[in-house]
Amino acid sequence: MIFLPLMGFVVNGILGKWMPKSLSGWLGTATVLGSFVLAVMNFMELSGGTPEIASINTKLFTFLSVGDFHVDFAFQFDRLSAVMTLIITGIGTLIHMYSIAYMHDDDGLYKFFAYLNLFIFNMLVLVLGSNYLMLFFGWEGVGLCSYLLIGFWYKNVDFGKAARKAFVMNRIGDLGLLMGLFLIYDTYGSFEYQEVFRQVFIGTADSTAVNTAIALLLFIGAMGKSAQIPLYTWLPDAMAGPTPVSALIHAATMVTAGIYLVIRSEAIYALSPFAREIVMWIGLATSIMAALIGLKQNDIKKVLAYSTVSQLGLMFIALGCGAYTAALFHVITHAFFKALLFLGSGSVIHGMHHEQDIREMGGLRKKMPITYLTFLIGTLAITGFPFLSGFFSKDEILVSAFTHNPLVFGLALISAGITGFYMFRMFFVTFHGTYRNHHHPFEKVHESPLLMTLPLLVLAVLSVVGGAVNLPHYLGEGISGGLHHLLSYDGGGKFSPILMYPEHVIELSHTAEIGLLAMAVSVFVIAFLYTRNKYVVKGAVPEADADQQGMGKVLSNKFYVDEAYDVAFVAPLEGASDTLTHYVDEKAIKSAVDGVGKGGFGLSKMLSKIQNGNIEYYLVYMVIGIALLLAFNLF
Amino acid sequence: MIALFVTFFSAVILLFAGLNKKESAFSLFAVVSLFVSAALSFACANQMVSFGMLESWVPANMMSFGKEQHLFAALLAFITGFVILMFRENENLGTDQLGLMMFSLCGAYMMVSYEHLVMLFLGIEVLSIPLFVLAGANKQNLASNEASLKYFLMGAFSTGIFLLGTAFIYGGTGSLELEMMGIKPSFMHAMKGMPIPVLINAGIILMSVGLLFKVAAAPFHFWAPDVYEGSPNRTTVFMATIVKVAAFVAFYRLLNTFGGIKDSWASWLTVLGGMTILWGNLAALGQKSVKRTLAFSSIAHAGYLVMFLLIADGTNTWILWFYGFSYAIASVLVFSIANQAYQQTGDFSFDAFNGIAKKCPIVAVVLVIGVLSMAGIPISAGFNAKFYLFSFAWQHTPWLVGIGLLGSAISVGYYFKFFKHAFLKESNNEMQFVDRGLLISLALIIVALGAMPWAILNLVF
Amino acid sequence: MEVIIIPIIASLVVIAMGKRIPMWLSALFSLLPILLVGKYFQQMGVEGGWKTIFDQPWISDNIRFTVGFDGLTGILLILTNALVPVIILGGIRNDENRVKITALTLFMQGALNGVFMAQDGLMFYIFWELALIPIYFITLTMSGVDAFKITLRFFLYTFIGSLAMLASLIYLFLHTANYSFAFESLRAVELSHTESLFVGGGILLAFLVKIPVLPFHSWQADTYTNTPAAGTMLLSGIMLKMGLYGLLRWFLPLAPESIEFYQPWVIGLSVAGVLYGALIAIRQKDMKRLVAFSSLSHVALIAAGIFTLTDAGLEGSVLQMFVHGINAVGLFLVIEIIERSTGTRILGELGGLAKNNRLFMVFFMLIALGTVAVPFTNGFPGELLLLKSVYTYNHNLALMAGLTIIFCAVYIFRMVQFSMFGEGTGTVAALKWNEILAFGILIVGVIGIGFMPQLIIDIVHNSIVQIGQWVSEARGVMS
Amino acid sequence: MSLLNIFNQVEISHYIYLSTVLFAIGLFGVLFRRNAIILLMCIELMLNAVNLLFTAFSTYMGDSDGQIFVFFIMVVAAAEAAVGLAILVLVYRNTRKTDVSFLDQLKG
Repeated sequence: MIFLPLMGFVVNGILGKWMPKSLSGWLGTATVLGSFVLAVMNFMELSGGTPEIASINTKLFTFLSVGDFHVDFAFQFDRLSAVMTLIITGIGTLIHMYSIAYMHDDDGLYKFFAYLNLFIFNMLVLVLGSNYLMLFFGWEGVGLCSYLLIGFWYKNVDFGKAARKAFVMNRIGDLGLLMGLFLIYDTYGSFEYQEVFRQVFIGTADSTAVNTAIALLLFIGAMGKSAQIPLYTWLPDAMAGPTPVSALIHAATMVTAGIYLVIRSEAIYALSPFAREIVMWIGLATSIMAALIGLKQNDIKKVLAYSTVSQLGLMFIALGCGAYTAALFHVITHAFFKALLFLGSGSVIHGMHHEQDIREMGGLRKKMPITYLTFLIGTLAITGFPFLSGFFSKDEILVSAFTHNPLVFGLALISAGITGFYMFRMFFVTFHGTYRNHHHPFEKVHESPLLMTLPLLVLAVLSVVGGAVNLPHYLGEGISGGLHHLLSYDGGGKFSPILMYPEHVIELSHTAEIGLLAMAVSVFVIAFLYTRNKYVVKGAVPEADADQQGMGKVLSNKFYVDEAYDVAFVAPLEGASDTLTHYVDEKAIKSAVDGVGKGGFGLSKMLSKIQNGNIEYYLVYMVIGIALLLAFNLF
Repeated sequence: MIALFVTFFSAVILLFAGLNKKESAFSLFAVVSLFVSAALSFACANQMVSFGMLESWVPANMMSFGKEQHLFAALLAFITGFVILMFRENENLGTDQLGLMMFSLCGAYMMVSYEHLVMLFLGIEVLSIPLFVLAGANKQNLASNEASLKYFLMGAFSTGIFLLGTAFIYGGTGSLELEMMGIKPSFMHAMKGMPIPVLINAGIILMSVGLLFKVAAAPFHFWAPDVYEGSPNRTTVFMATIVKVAAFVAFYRLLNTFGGIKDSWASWLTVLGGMTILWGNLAALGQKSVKRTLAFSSIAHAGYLVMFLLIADGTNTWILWFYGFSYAIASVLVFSIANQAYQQTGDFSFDAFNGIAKKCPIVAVVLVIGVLSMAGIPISAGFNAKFYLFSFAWQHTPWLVGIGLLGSAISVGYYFKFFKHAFLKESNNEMQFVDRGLLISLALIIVALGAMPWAILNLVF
Repeated sequence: MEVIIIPIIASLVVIAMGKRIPMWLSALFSLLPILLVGKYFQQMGVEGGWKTIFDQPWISDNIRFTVGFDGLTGILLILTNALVPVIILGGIRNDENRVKITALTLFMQGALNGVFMAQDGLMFYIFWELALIPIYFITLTMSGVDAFKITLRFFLYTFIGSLAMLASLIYLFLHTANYSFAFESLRAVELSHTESLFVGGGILLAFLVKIPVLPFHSWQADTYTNTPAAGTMLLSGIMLKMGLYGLLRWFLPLAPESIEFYQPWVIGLSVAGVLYGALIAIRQKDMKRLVAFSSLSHVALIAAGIFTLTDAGLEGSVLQMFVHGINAVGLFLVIEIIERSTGTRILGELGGLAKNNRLFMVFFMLIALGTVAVPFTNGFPGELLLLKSVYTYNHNLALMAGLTIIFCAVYIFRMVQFSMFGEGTGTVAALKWNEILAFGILIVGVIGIGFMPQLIIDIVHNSIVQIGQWVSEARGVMS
Repeated sequence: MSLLNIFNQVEISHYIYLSTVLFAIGLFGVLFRRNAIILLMCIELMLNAVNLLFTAFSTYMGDSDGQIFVFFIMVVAAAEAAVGLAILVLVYRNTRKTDVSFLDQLKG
């Protein structure tokens, strides 16, 4: 299951050069599809099998074993990993398929698929690893793949810059994660999930402070991967990569690794409310901030990127509130519709021949109906149109937030509302109104081939019905809460539950439920009407970044965070580097060393002055010598 | 004794047979006779042959001919032979010079085997007086004259100092024979409270000054650089090797007799040793001329050997022998390369070496071996010599050993100038070296002494 | 024994054949020893301590030519005899110095094998010095502006360190029961605390200079920059390991009483060096300088790991020695090839090299990833262990040292970016068979160790455990 | 007491002092004079001082070695003087000077 993609990577990487493009493309797809099928089968075995088994563990070999430090190269396939695996491979398959068409005219196609496969492989290692180190493997691996894929068009210097930014920011997170891992090992003496959680459960750690520290360090890692404040700026830049990459890595899968990590470490987070609060508030801040920025972006992919960040923020809110199911639920649905949206935008860009500015578009619905339709569904889903997948998952998050703290609920609701605004803004500006691109005639715009639209359709369907995996309980006990049951499986007697502390199903009075729903829906409606009025009826066009005013300017410049970082970190770093190079290393240390040598030569000059060639002096020196000798020894 | 005999008579023959004649034939004769005397005394040392009758001529309290003496005689003769061999093509001066050089070698023999201060005095003078002449052998060359005069004046002066010391010793101990001399002071030292008479102390100091002058140890080394620079190359090498070794043997024999009152002279000798090491190495750093550099390096080596004086107890003389041998071989090697380079380029700055590596790599490699040996870097005779010396001296004079290590670190600074010029610098003038075979064989000796010293030491000691 | 002799003879053969020697033949010479190493492994195995292979009196009856073998030695022998062929295959330009450098490299190989196998203190010192000579002359072939000054600084610096070590060894030698330099008898010497401070300090100095640890590093960058590629590779790939090997093999067992005193200093300096090197590397223009400082930072981490005295640190250090050898040689090989075909190695003047030579690009990328310590490349496990060990010693230091994984990413990818990517006119000539072979050997190391680090750990485990025992015993005696 | 007694009871120490003083005179002569010939003479004076000392000791101790030594010193001194004067002549031919302080070509 895991090594199929790796195989794909190797084959594509080595032989790809001599393979026909389509072949390498299909090969890449096939491998992922294969692992998807395998995943499904395993999943069946897991839950359908009798008796139900908690997890399938397989140990390949001992990776490192030094003294008391022992790490296995082992995998664990339990329900949580299963869900993630299904998302990854499933959506991965679709996106692979999509890319075959999307990338067909790029001569680096085989490389592209090699990287994609490598990414899937690392992602699988991440979610299937049976210990934290395996997770770290995948963690870094996916970071690397995103580096490679963002910088895929290596001729472009800016893309390279974006790629390095992404990798470095991830690395910052990784450092935190690594420290967290060390702390875990010091405290609990193992990396194996089951062992660690058992220890946590019986309370090996003397104080909750340790757990808080671990939790926070892990969360730093999560920040890096899942693009939370302050490490989120790489994600929008990462849109430099090919669109399928954006869909796969930066929407559907990789960015959710942070969520996975937190859910996985639930046992630890459960013990430290403080850490959870932090998680929640950061999630909240990120969500709102990103949503605001999204309002003023004109690059279709940038908008989606910020919406991703904002959605991730929502998920972290859920985690912070301890609603792990809700978070995972939203991960799933978000994977569906965000992938859909990205691929849709990809299709648009494809149709527009790599034009990404929405102000250059408009009225595309006539030209590309399928894209239009699917995109609409995606938009509706993400904005929480009732009874689409997004509706349920987001609603659940809101509910959990509400039970946790009404204030949080309010803010979350706002950010959810803003989602509506920017999404519809983009949607209308792109597909309605009149075509505004001048140096690229309207006739040229064309619908994408079947190979691209097919995944769109599939994903559209999924984002419609995706809510089914965890229907809220008020729709009837029987069908509801599938995911919830899945996660709160107690491990069948053996000690391997996924959630150490099974979360209580949130029981609100129906009135409250309805109230919340009403609020959510009303927000959605307002957003819809406002934007429709502005961009369709009035046919307004968003301003270019240059002529933004006031708040808009700030927003379109992303709160100047990048600039701030440059001033705060990059510049000092380079300054330090230069200082060390020129002053410390050259001036201080080296000249100190050379000074010794120079001193030697100076003395030498002095001595040769004494040796002035005049015999009389020599005799005098000799006699002085003799005199001193006698003086010291006789008197 | 046999060495003295053979050398002396062949010297006489040379002196009269080849007066003012071209030397090529005679130099070969000299070399042969020297190697013969080396071989013979080596044979004597290992009781393969013996010339008891010959040696019985000399009263036993004047000179002694033990194994040690024979070995040193062999060493001196061997090195001198090489000196004459390597420099036979040199400035074409009359054969009488060969004679003089061999006469002064006779003086060296006497210095290594004296039992009586008269013999030591005679040895020193027989060694020195011909050298005064040899130093000035380039009659027209002003530098040579100056060297000769300086050497003469200062040498005579130091002889005076030495003699005063001898007189004091004579007065203080009542004897001029080595084994007699030592008794009284050590006896006095043995019973506490009885101070060593001023005469003896002063005598030791003054005699030591005389010898320190000969070995060119600071602060009595001032003559060395100037005289080395001014003298003809052959004489310089002779002075740098033979004189030093002989003087050190004499010195250690003298101090050894006063071993009973070691603490009265060890302290200041240590100070002088350290001073010499630092002075020699530091002064060498800034030199432009190869000859002066080597002169100062020889001063530094004198400083290292002072360590030996401090640890000499009559049983570990082989260290001195080994050190002297490796040092002498290396200096002859480097000097003869420098000499040939000088013959062809005409200047004695390091630039003479420019681009040797390109023109004749073999010579460059040989040069590397020689210089590394002088710097004391393994695998070479020089390293082993230093290693023996330092490791033996460690317990007695750790600080001096420390200075020695520091000194050999400094020495790299000037020894590697050779490499700079030989490997980095370019030069367009033609160069070819004669006697490559000899050079290579010397280098091989050095490496052999470095790789398997114990085999060779077993052979001799 | 043969491992030491064969390369030296080979170097003489090379000199004798002169220009006529084909490169494949010299490469073949350099490949011979590794077969012998394999034989040792198969004969000796890695259990049961440091076994003597060959032993005979040398400088004196008690100063012997003693050659030993165990896991630690074995690993370094593999490293040396695998990298030297790489260097000969890829690292030597075909100019008038080729023969000279090849011969010196082979000589070096012999000397290095001697260093790693020596079981006798003086023999160790002699080969230690001997290994200095060829690299010095390799550097001298580069008649740069102030080549002499740089080489002299390099030589003097290391030579002074070695002399300090020699003094310490002699001191121990004089206190042995039977006046012997044999490792065991040197180890048996019981030192008082102050004595051990001096002796240990002397030995330590030599190794710290060689490694080099801040602030003894000022010979490094210049020497790397002004040496022909072969020299740079020898220096960074193998010679630095001499110092680390010395720490493990000679310093820890011989002067364990002094560790207590030096531990905080060395770890502090090393961690400082980790950051220092990384920070400086970030802004270097000259690729060689960049890699020089990066290797300063990496090696400092290894030194820190050794001095934590934890299992993770000690064994991780050996692993990382091996790995760093591969990566450093790889990077310098890359730089050399770039310089060969474009004539420059200044980042500003390069760019877009990836366009026309994908294969080279792949090699470069893999080695770069190894250096950045991405999982499934060789850099990762070692760095993990070392950071872990530093972490167990002190959390904050570990955090500081950990910053290197960020900085390393910054400067390595910066180098990749500005040399390979972007719009550039330069082109890298198609790789020749020998270069491909060289890279092949390296890549096997990069990936193989990335997946199976345990192989190396298993080999060195016993040796390290023993060293650890000695150390802990000595410290137990003290406290 | 009268001068005569003093002559009668001259002790060895007086000889030591006398010759040391003589030696010192010679030594300072060497230090302070520049003419090479005078330097030579001063050195001779030093040697003679030593001779005096030797004879004094040997008579004092009734041991002949000292006096034999004196003869050797005389011989050697003569030889030295001969060589020295020859060198001096040589130098004088080339430089027209006998003043040692002008000989400073070789230095550094």
